[in-house]
Amino acid sequence: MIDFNNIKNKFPIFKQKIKGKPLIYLDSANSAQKPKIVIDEISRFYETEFSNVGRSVHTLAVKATNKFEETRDIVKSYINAKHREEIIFTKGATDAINLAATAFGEKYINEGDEIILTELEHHSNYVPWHYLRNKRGAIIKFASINENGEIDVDEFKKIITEKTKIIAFTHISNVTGTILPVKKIIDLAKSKNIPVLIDGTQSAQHIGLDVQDLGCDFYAISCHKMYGPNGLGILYAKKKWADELPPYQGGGGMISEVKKDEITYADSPTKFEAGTMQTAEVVAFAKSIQFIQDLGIKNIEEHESQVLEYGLEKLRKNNSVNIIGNPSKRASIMSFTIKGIHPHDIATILDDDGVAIRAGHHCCQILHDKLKIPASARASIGVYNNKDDIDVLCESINKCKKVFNI
Amino acid sequence: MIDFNNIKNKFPIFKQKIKGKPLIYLDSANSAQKPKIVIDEISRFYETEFSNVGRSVHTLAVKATNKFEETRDIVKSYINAKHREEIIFTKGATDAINLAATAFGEKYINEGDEIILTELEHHSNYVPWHYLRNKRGAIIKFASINENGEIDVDEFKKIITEKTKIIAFTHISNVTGTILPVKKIIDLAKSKNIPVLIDGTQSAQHIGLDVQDLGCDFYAISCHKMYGPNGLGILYAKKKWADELPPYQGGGGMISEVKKDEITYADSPTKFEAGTMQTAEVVAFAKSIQFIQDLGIKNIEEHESQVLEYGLEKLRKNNSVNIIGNPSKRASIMSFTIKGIHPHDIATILDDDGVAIRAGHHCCQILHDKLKIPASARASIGVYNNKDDIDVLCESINKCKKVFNI
Amino acid sequence: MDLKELYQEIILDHAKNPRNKGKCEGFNHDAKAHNPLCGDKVHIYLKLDKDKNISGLSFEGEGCAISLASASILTDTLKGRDLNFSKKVTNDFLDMLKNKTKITLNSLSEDQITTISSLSGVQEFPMRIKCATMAWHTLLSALKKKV
Amino acid sequence: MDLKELYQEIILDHAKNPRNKGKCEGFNHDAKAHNPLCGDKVHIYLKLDKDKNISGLSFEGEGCAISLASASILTDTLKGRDLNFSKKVTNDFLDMLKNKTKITLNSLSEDQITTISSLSGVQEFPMRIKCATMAWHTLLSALKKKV
Ligand SMILES: Cc1ncc(COP(=O)(O)O)c(C=O)c1O
Ligand SMILES: Cc1ncc(COP(=O)(O)O)c(C=O)c1O
Repeated sequence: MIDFNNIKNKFPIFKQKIKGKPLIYLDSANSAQKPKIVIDEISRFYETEFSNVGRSVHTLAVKATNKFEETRDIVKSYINAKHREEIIFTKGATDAINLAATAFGEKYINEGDEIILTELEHHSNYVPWHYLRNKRGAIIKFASINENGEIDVDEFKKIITEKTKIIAFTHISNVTGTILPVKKIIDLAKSKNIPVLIDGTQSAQHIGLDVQDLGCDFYAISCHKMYGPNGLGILYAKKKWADELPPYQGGGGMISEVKKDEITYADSPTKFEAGTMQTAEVVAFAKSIQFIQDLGIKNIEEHESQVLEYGLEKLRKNNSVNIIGNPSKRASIMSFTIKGIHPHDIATILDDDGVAIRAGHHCCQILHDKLKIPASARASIGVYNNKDDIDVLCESINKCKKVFNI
Repeated sequence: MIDFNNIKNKFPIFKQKIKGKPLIYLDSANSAQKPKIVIDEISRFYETEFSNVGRSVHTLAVKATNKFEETRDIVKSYINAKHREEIIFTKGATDAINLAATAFGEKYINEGDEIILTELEHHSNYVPWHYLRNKRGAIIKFASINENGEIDVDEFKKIITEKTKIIAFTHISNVTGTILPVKKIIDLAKSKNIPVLIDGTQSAQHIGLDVQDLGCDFYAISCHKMYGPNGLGILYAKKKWADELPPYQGGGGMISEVKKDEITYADSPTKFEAGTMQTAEVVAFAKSIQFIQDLGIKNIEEHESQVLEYGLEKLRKNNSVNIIGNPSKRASIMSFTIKGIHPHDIATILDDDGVAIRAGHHCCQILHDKLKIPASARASIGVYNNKDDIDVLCESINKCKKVFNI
Repeated sequence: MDLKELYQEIILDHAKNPRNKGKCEGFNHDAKAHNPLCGDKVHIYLKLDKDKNISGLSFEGEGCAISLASASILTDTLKGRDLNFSKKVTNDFLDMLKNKTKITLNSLSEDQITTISSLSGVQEFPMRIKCATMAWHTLLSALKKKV
Repeated sequence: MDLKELYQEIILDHAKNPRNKGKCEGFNHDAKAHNPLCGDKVHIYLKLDKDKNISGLSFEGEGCAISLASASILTDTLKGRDLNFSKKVTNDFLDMLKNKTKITLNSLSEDQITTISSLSGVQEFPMRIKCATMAWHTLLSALKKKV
């Protein structure tokens, strides 16, 4: 069995003291901390192998290009994609969804066509579709949550029509932690020949992934939440789409032939990777996957579930705390409010005890509107958290009440 | 006086041996190597201050956000922009130009409108405009080069019409090294009220910049060519445009209010910075600017000019070598061909001597077509190069001839 | 920096029992603002008399203790004061948070100075400065914006 | 790895004096390819007889020494040979560069084996493998593509 108690040692950030106290980092859903092997790989690469990739033929360029493309293969295996051309490196999950929505929309979305999202979506999986609504006259429909913060596959059945051109939804909610019934929704969509984009930003670091088994058409990943470098994301696009979609950004590297009057484009993934890429970040991301694989994603899932359950139980016992959502399947995220104390104030008071959480609407205004709250406090669990962290969190929550005389 | 001979010591990569020989890196126009202070800053930041920026209120988030925004101020001063809102962080120069072209095009380019580029443009400053040609029915006109590889301001006069909506061109050619008469072209454009985008990818690391003095509307910069981290670029957009242009990518952070039927956006620069940013890269980029400022951009310019002149002189003496372009104002770049030896073969043979150059069309197919050559070899000079490097280059060029029995 | 400096009794009192909530009668200026990051909102209403006196001043809004207290203290301090004086207090307040200066206006009572200055604790919490300043910036906008 | 292994006499000879350049008479299959990174281009023409014999085989193209030599050697080796045999040689050639295997086909002359194998030096120059394989991939496309 893996010893999760020593994992903080692998992350240099935990040597920090915050206001004299140990850092209790419960903001991983925002961005995860980086293990030493990832940080060191960035330095090692810049110090010994750096060069631009795919362009020059000198030794450094060969090394860098090979390392870069190796990561693509590693990602391909990790998410069990069928083809390496299906793995597109992007600036982040936001960039990945913008790419997919823009390229797909340009070719397949016309006036009156319908796009289905959910009330749980992060703005990154709404605003790019909103652009299509504005530019192409599409219609957006939102699958509704139930009182537990879950979305039943029936909600999709209700709103799918002949005009539905794509369904895009989050694998795991970044507010309620709800794990959506992804497979059922995809099966439904497939039965009607509707492509599906999954926002996997909150899932890839918590649960095992198999895009072939899921059968999705697009899957967006945020590498910085997988203990990887910032400024990096991945779009998985099924080969059919990688082949068919027009390019997104234009620039160096993504072309086939350029004339004064006409331009032809390269094949995927090159077609979608315009300009100089985040070479060091891509290379170092291989170490993030190695880090996850060394622990074992199953072990991570189990460990995080235990911490989550422990946390939910403790919070439930606290009468002033209202936990947002009560989904039967939940991962790694606990958002809550405390009567009489604004989430912003909670976050500031917790920080005084070294506890880092996030307060706000977490880029999910539609959900917060639906819940009739302007904001919430969110504690999100990463691989380095343990039950002791939860104890500190809960003590600190009690302190909030003291500060506010509640 | 700065001693440029010791500068290689500041770059860990030069500890490398390539095929047993010292690395002679002459591929900086492709991507520059990184000084230790930049690499170390990335590690330091990830190890002690990392967090997502602009979203949470805990201590790490405050530190990270402050550092991130400090870099914006540093960039603002460095290029002498008037407002910090004019500095937008992007994935690279390609992303910067795509942002500007797409947002500008959406609002201001209609059927029949004309866009002026030059025959020197990198694909990154052509493909995004080509998209507007395809999508919005715009017309692209190319200002022509003369036999020296220069572009006279008169070339622009010839093709500007009432329908010209924007002029976009490179500050320094990445093939001929030509420094364009930027100020004259901008003055001409201004006299006709036409906005100007400058692709500054090859200039920001070689010559001093003052965007207010230039008077340009947009200026694109590639941080990885300024000895900074990969995966980072900058778009300078004059306040008028930063205010007026619609957003580009949609996602977290760039919104003001999100409802099910309508979305309003934040102000610049936030409006243009969707999703999680390259925090560590932005933070570390402050050190790149510091590195450049410690040397002094004037000194860099002078040093590189000396190395360039020395190199041009030596190459000119070699009868088999044909240097591309003979502009009266040139910076840091020497592209050439050797009769009877393809550039690709030159690059491979040079690499055997540790000399890293680039072979190909350098993302400038239009220029190579015009010159009736399929490809060229390019040696580009960075701050770490010196005359000894040029000597090795020239010896190695002679070796090419030996290998090919020429 | 101590939390107690941030959440002083005065501030908690204003946050829990905000003064001058709602729309003041006969308001002829207003402005609203909102912080997309945390969801804080404020809407300032004011009645500016012909003699440049702010005879009515109130607010609506939701947000954290700091932002509510700040709006409440603002209305309490400036209601009934004249325009120029109010602008001066506002600028001094913003200056206090930005440059850590002290508020010392003669024509404010000692009590009022203590009350406004209670928000100076925010200086040490940079991410919270916006919470404290939003109402005051909104007041300046409202003064420019006739209904 | 020595440069001399890469730029062997045989290769330089084929690069400088490429065999079978131009369009072969009566070609009934062709295909072209191009490498956007370096600008290399190749266009293969071939005449496939009814009895599955490649009676004509030629190429047009521009590019580095490796790509020209490779196209020249290809046409020289396979002209006049039958379809299946040509496919087999092609696959063995691609295998040689990918998996560092040796070419040992009985029905090639020792000379021909030496010639083809001269391109095995490319194995050690990963960025150049595409240069060496492009013509051969294009041959496979041409075989599928009737004029
Ligand atoms: C569910 C969800 N989708 C999308 C995103 C956007 O990801 P990124 O910031 O990496 O672009 C996030 C994270 O902020 C998220 O939680
Ligand atoms: C002139 C020019 N413009 C644009 C670019 C693209 O810059 P980036 O690769 O950083 O996106 C480059 C570099 O490749 C260039 O040389």
